[in-house]
Amino acid sequence: MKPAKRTRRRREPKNQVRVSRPGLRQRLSVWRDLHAYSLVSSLGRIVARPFATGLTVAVMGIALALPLGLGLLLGELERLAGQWRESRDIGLYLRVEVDASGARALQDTLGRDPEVASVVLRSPDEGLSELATDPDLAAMFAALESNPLPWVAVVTPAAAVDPAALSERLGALPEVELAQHDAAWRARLNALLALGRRAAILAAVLLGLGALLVVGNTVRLDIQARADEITTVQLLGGSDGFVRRPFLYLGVWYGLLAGVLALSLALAGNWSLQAPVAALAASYGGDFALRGLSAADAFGVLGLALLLGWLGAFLAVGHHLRRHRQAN
Amino acid sequence: MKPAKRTRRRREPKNQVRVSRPGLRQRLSVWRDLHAYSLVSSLGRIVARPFATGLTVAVMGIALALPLGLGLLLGELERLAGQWRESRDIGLYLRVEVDASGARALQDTLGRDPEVASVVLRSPDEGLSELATDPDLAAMFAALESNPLPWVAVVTPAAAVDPAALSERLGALPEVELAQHDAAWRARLNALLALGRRAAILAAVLLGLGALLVVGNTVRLDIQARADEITTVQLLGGSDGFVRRPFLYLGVWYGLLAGVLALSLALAGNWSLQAPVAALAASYGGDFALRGLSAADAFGVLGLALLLGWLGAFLAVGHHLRRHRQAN
Amino acid sequence: MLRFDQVSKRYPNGQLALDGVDFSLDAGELVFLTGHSGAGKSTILKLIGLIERPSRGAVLLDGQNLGQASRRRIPHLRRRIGMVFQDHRLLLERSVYDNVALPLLIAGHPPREVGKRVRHALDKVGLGERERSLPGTLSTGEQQRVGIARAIVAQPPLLIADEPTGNLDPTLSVEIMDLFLALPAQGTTVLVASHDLHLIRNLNRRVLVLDKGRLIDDYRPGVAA
Amino acid sequence: MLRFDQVSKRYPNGQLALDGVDFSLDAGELVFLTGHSGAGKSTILKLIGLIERPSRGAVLLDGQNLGQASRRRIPHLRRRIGMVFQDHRLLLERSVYDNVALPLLIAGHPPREVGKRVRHALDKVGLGERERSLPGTLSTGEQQRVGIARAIVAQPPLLIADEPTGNLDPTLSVEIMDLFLALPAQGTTVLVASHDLHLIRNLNRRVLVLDKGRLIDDYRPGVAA
Ligand SMILES: Nc1ncnc2c1ncn2[C@@H]1O[C@H](COP(=O)(O)OP(=O)(O)OP(=O)(O)O)[C@@H](O)[C@H]1O
Ligand SMILES: Nc1ncnc2c1ncn2[C@@H]1O[C@H](COP(=O)(O)OP(=O)(O)OP(=O)(O)O)[C@@H](O)[C@H]1O
Ligand SMILES: [Mg+2]
Ligand SMILES: [Mg+2]
Repeated sequence: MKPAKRTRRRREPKNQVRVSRPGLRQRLSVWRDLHAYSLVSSLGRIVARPFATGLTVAVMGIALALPLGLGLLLGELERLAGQWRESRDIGLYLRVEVDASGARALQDTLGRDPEVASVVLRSPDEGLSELATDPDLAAMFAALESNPLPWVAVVTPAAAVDPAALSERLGALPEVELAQHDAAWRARLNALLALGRRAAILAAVLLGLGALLVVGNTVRLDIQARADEITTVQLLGGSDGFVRRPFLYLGVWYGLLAGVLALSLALAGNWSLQAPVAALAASYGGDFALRGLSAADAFGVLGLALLLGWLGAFLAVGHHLRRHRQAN
Repeated sequence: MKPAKRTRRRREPKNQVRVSRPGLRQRLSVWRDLHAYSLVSSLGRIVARPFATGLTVAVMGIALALPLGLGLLLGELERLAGQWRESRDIGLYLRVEVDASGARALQDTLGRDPEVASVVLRSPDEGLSELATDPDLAAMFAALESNPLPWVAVVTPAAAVDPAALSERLGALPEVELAQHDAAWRARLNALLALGRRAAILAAVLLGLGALLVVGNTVRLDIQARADEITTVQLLGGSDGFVRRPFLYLGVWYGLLAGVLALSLALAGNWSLQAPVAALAASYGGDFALRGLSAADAFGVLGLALLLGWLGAFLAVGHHLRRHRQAN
Repeated sequence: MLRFDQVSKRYPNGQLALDGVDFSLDAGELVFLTGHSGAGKSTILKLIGLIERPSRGAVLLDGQNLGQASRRRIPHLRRRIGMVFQDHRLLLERSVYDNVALPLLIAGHPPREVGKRVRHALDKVGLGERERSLPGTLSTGEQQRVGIARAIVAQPPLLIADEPTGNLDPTLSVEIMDLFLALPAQGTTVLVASHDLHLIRNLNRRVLVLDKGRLIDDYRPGVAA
Repeated sequence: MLRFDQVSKRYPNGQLALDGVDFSLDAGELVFLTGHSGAGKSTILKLIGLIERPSRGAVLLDGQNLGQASRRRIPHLRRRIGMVFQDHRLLLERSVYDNVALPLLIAGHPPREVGKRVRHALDKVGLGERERSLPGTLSTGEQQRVGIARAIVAQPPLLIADEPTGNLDPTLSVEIMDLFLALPAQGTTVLVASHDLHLIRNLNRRVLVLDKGRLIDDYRPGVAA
């Protein structure tokens, strides 16, 4: 049997076609009418049951808000880590006996080293005032009669140079007491971030799966409650597309509303974390602030929620239609 | 009108009671039969629709697993922070010119101080070998011809003493170069933890709400699909309790299965984080390991899940019965 | 045992379904209720079954005003009324046996008794061999008979049946009517709504005739014959 | 236009509902189908409506074997058949108007035409004033008439009706039958399953009689009278 294609109308025996058949323009308007019908009937369903709709949208919205919030959090963390990681500088703590002129001489020498991009000197006074931003240490240093800090040369390696190797080479210079490159500290940060990322991915997978399940399950149960209606429409000659359309619109509405809810929740979360993050950043003397959602992000989230709603509805209706195929 | 109480059977006119009325023992057995009936019929429903049940349980299980995982994570963090915070010790870095005998003399003096509980000395050699566990620093120290580290006295304050004040007082001693109490570091840790706790509470509130919504919504949709059945049972004289019971059992089954799923997910998550946490702990030279779930925790989670399922079902059926009251 | 006292029923949409209906049934009577489509037959039965409440007047069952029955009392009242619904109202996911057993289960009968009674009721409507079937696999007439079996299984003091033979062929209709006719002898009062004027005429029993919500005739064979 | 060729139907549970049924309808004919409860009347109509498929034999509509219709073709075939269901099958959440308009909507008629046709069909079954009601607020007989209006609204080439007067009083039944009798003049072929032997006898048309799934009589008034 050949499946019926778009030409089906012409195939029907003329003597039985007593219902006037529309032309191309009218067929377009019929198509538009059908969609308008689905749109209105799905909207009507949503409006007629504010409580049920609210529940469904709340569940979906929360399911979407969580991976969204998690994603935002990870983004901020990566940004922060990036800021820290960018600093490839090596700190050279000079011997206490090296004075200002010795330090300047070293700066000149190092400035000519091809592996070094730039050298900045920090005098013991600068170091002291920097440490003094910490109230604990400030009190301690204030108690000292003389500044015990050495001169420090902050070396930025040239682009292609391995900072660890350079750090080791410079550490061997006679003027240098200690070369600090923080490789260990960086390794720890990376391990911590890897751990965070692993936990976040685990949670995101669960949450993404959860969101899809929630949408699919909700539409499935909605369909189950209307199985009779679907069967009747099929018996009256409604095609799979005709049956599917109102549910797809319903899924899209759910997705859209849930997306709006998820965005609101994410914004609220962002807002409520703003103050403690700022406090934390201030305690480190930094000026890190949560960036939040861009308009593009927001549209992306809405689009994704909409798509998810559509997909959940599509899968659920498809499953229903397939299951009830034999019976019809 | 007085509501009918347990005595209702006796109130009925005798001439219409042609159905044999059971005695107390039989009534107990009838009660048991009714429960068995609800139990079996709800189980039957679960078994007859493995796909639908699977979906519902998956949604609920994930909704439960997330706050569970989050709670576990917070617990571990608190434990870790607690370990760190427990240390109230003050490190006294003595001047370089203070030698072993000077250090021992100071230890004696401090040992008699009423604000000090105990004093432990660490020699420069001990300090060196401790620092040398960090590969970076080990290389650096190996390059030094003599040990530049001072003697360190680790002071544990007496119980009621404020470590910060003690630290300041001891820092002023002539032998002491630097008293380190890490108040700043601690403040940062606390701020970080407060931030984490705030984010976690936000997420937990959302997730807990989500779990309740999911259960309630699922049972609500389930009921909606069986509204006809409920009405019929009511028309045949089924009391609210009779109508409610199978749904309560259904909710309990859902909750139980979801609890099991949530536990499995939490265990899987715990297992998959074990390795990176161990790696991280090792990089700090510590031996921190995830503790995971105790049997008591597991039972608590199951009980909570069960209760949540029951509650969701109770609310949903109650809502349905109330809404359809006028009609009947 | 049942009395309608100037009962009117106006549905929320303004439709006046009953208008001052007044009649009473004695215990052990069998009465037919007839009238055109939309006359109000089902509405009368719904008032008795506490599915609707009267807008005016009172429905009294054994002297108790059903319109004032408390919510908690309704299930107990309903257990004393066997109802055959015009749309059957079977539980589609339960077997025929389970459907018929449901009223006994609700009333809390010992399981031993249940099996015997259910089989007896199914035999009476000629469906003894279909007890394991699901209602969806029965013909409409067979479903209607399951509904009848369910209504009589608990031997209620009052039986109300809405169009119990609407989907049955004439032979079966007569058999089912014979079943109803035998009930008063067991002490059951029976009220049957039906269009089947042929059948009703032949049985020569009391007939209430409704027209647009008004009771226009209360034909008693003893008086007219 | 419709032919049953040695059709048997055995349901999955083993029930043999039809056993070698053989008949054919010409275009523009009106035929009754009768038989006891469970004889297989609804099964015959379900085979025509592609709700079930025959286990053996072939059902041919305009020469096309319905048992082999592809899944995608089924909706188009169904749009050419008007069906009155024994259990009405109305959409309970849509108004009477929307229910009757549904086949036109599915077939894609221009909205202008729809309103006119729906009102015309509702007037024919005497429910012109109830178009805004929900099916749940109608009496069973009224619901049945909505189902009839929905089946005729698209003027299908073939109309099959399962017990269309089961819930109607005798006067209305005659009116509805008159409605069906007028359809062949418009070119519609009509097959009506019914128990109402009184009604069928008076109309003196062709009658197919089923008994336990077998066609035991094909009475044609021209031959017998
Ligand atoms: N729930 C309702 N809301 C509004 N109107 C209703 C409702 N139920 C019934 N009606 C209207 O009340 C009138 C009487 O209905 P009822 O069902 O009692 O008729 P009936 O005599 O049983 O008819 P039938 O023989 O067709 O079953 C009808 O006009 C019907 O449309
Ligand atoms: N889906 C099904 N599965 C199994 N058996 C079925 C199914 N549908 C009908 N039957 C059986 O097939 C036989 C014929 O059923 P059908 O519905 O065709 O009878 P009918 O003539 O329409 O009866 P009625 O007048 O009672 O509606 C009956 O014995 C019925 O129990
Ligand atoms: Mg009625
Ligand atoms: Mg039938």
